[in-house]
Amino acid sequence: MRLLDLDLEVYQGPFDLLFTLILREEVDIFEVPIVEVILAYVEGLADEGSADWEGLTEFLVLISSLLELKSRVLLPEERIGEEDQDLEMTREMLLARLVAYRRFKMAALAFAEIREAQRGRIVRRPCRESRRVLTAGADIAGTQQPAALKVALERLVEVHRPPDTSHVAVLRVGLNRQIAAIRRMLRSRGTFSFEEEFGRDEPMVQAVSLLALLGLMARGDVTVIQRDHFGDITIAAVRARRIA
Amino acid sequence: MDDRHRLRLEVEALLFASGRPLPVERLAEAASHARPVSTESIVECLEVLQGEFPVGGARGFELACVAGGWLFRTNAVAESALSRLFDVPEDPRLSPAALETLAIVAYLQPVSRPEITEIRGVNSDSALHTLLDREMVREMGRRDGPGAAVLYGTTERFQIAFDLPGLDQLPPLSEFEVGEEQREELRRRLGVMVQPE
Amino acid sequence: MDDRHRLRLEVEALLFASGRPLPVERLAEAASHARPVSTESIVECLEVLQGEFPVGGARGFELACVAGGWLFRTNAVAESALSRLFDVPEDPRLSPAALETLAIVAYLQPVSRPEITEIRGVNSDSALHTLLDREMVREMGRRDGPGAAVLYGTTERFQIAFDLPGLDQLPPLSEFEVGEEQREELRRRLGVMVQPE
Repeated sequence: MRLLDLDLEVYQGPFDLLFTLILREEVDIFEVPIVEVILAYVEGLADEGSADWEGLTEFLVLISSLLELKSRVLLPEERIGEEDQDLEMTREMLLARLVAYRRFKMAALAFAEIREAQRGRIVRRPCRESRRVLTAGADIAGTQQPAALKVALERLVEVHRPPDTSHVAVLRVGLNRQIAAIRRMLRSRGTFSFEEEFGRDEPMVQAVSLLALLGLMARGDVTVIQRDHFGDITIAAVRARRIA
Repeated sequence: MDDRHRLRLEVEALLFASGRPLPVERLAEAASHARPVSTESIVECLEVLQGEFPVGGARGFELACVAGGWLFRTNAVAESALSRLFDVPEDPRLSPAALETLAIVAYLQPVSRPEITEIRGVNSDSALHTLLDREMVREMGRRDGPGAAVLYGTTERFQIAFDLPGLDQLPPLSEFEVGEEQREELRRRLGVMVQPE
Repeated sequence: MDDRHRLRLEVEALLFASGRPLPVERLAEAASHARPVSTESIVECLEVLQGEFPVGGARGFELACVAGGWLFRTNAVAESALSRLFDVPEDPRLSPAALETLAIVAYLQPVSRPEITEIRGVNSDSALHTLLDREMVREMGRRDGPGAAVLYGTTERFQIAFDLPGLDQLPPLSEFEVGEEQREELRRRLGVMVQPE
């Protein structure tokens, strides 16, 4: 796998990054180093210091579509016709989002050009402030609904009642952490079952563990066996590989 | 375009954009972006422009020398048309922001600008400005103590527009009767810091 | 001064003083202080003025049609001189993130914050904040229904800054569409099934 310079600062988001990787760098989806994309993104988030939940959601959607595409290749070949259709859908969805984003990126570049050409043109400020001419008191009598005031204030009271979050547990999970955990287990045991290790964890922990696993597979650090669809996955370290 | 035409163009643009009297030196300084421009050549430009846009002439604006500088201003003849442009008739509608702000002032008065901002969670200066401008809200003095925030309340014009015989006739809020005590409770619920008294 | 000259003078003064694009109807309305002025006679005046101050002409300012109205603005040729007059740049450049967000708002308005995020794949709060701050984008009300997302659209200032006579004059979005060839290439590279091996 060739090393890509993933300076996320340069890109305006995951679609921008992916578009560039695929088209300009001419990388097949198979070669996109997903772990590195995720790590760069997570590091970027850590630098920002605040959680960007909306962006994170979009990023997860993108990464999961990527992973679905990749995993079809990486997991044992037992495909049937129906799955080919799913794959086609995932591919079309990803393509549609890339194309939709790209359109606005190009429009933004055109906007930048127009703006640059307009820079020298100055519109002066108005010569004087506008003056509001009030309507005669008799003409405004009863033009407004008192109930509108009540509704406006009640909405503010509503907004200011903080939601009850006591039932929400704080979940601490990170990609790096799960990668390290998987590596630790492989070092100590050589092989383990996904179900036994992560089966009782929160769904989010399971998801991140799976991301970590797929990332390690993409690197060729682990190998997996899955006997049945949706069945347990057995994970084993690839030993002969670490040459460099 | 030759240099002289270009300089004339620039002086015209500078005078147009500035909106304030520009001394000859300032014009020369700004025009010296490629090579030094003398005040004499600026004066020459101004003379040409003065011939074209003389004070009290036949154009919509005129070049005048005021406060030690040069300035384009509108021709006094156009005053009637201009006052029709700048006198804006009152728009009977209230924006959602203005309505929210007005509701806060109506139910919680006297209330300060920071309190309104705190309750709405966004800066409310422009909404408050509109309401003051439309005489729906007025200043009611200042809170005691350091900082001395201006306090706002509603006007008679507000009561006329909303057809309210008195402030105690505001529609009751579902959970609150709007008495003095409830008003305090409401302020507390809305997150307004209660001032130590 | 005959009526026609006087009208021309007034239109010139109105355009000069306004600082905002004036629609023909607004000009007619302001000029109708003594007797009714038709939009036709305004258009006639504008044509004369346009001949005198054409866009990109030899004068310091030009008459342009933007944001559905008419407006005097400085000639782009005078930029160097103007930037020496104003120490602070009037309009700092917009970041790529802000431009992307602006493009989405311009073409899809009214559009909500989550919709923008969905297209860009990243949170756009800070870009949107910049655009609101610079008055390129404004709130346009809320979507109906639960959640009631705030909707955003572009402003008059946006149209002035981007030299648009109206929103229907935006370059067609189809111009920026990914080409058929690129699309095929993308499809091929996304197509894991066709592994060369």
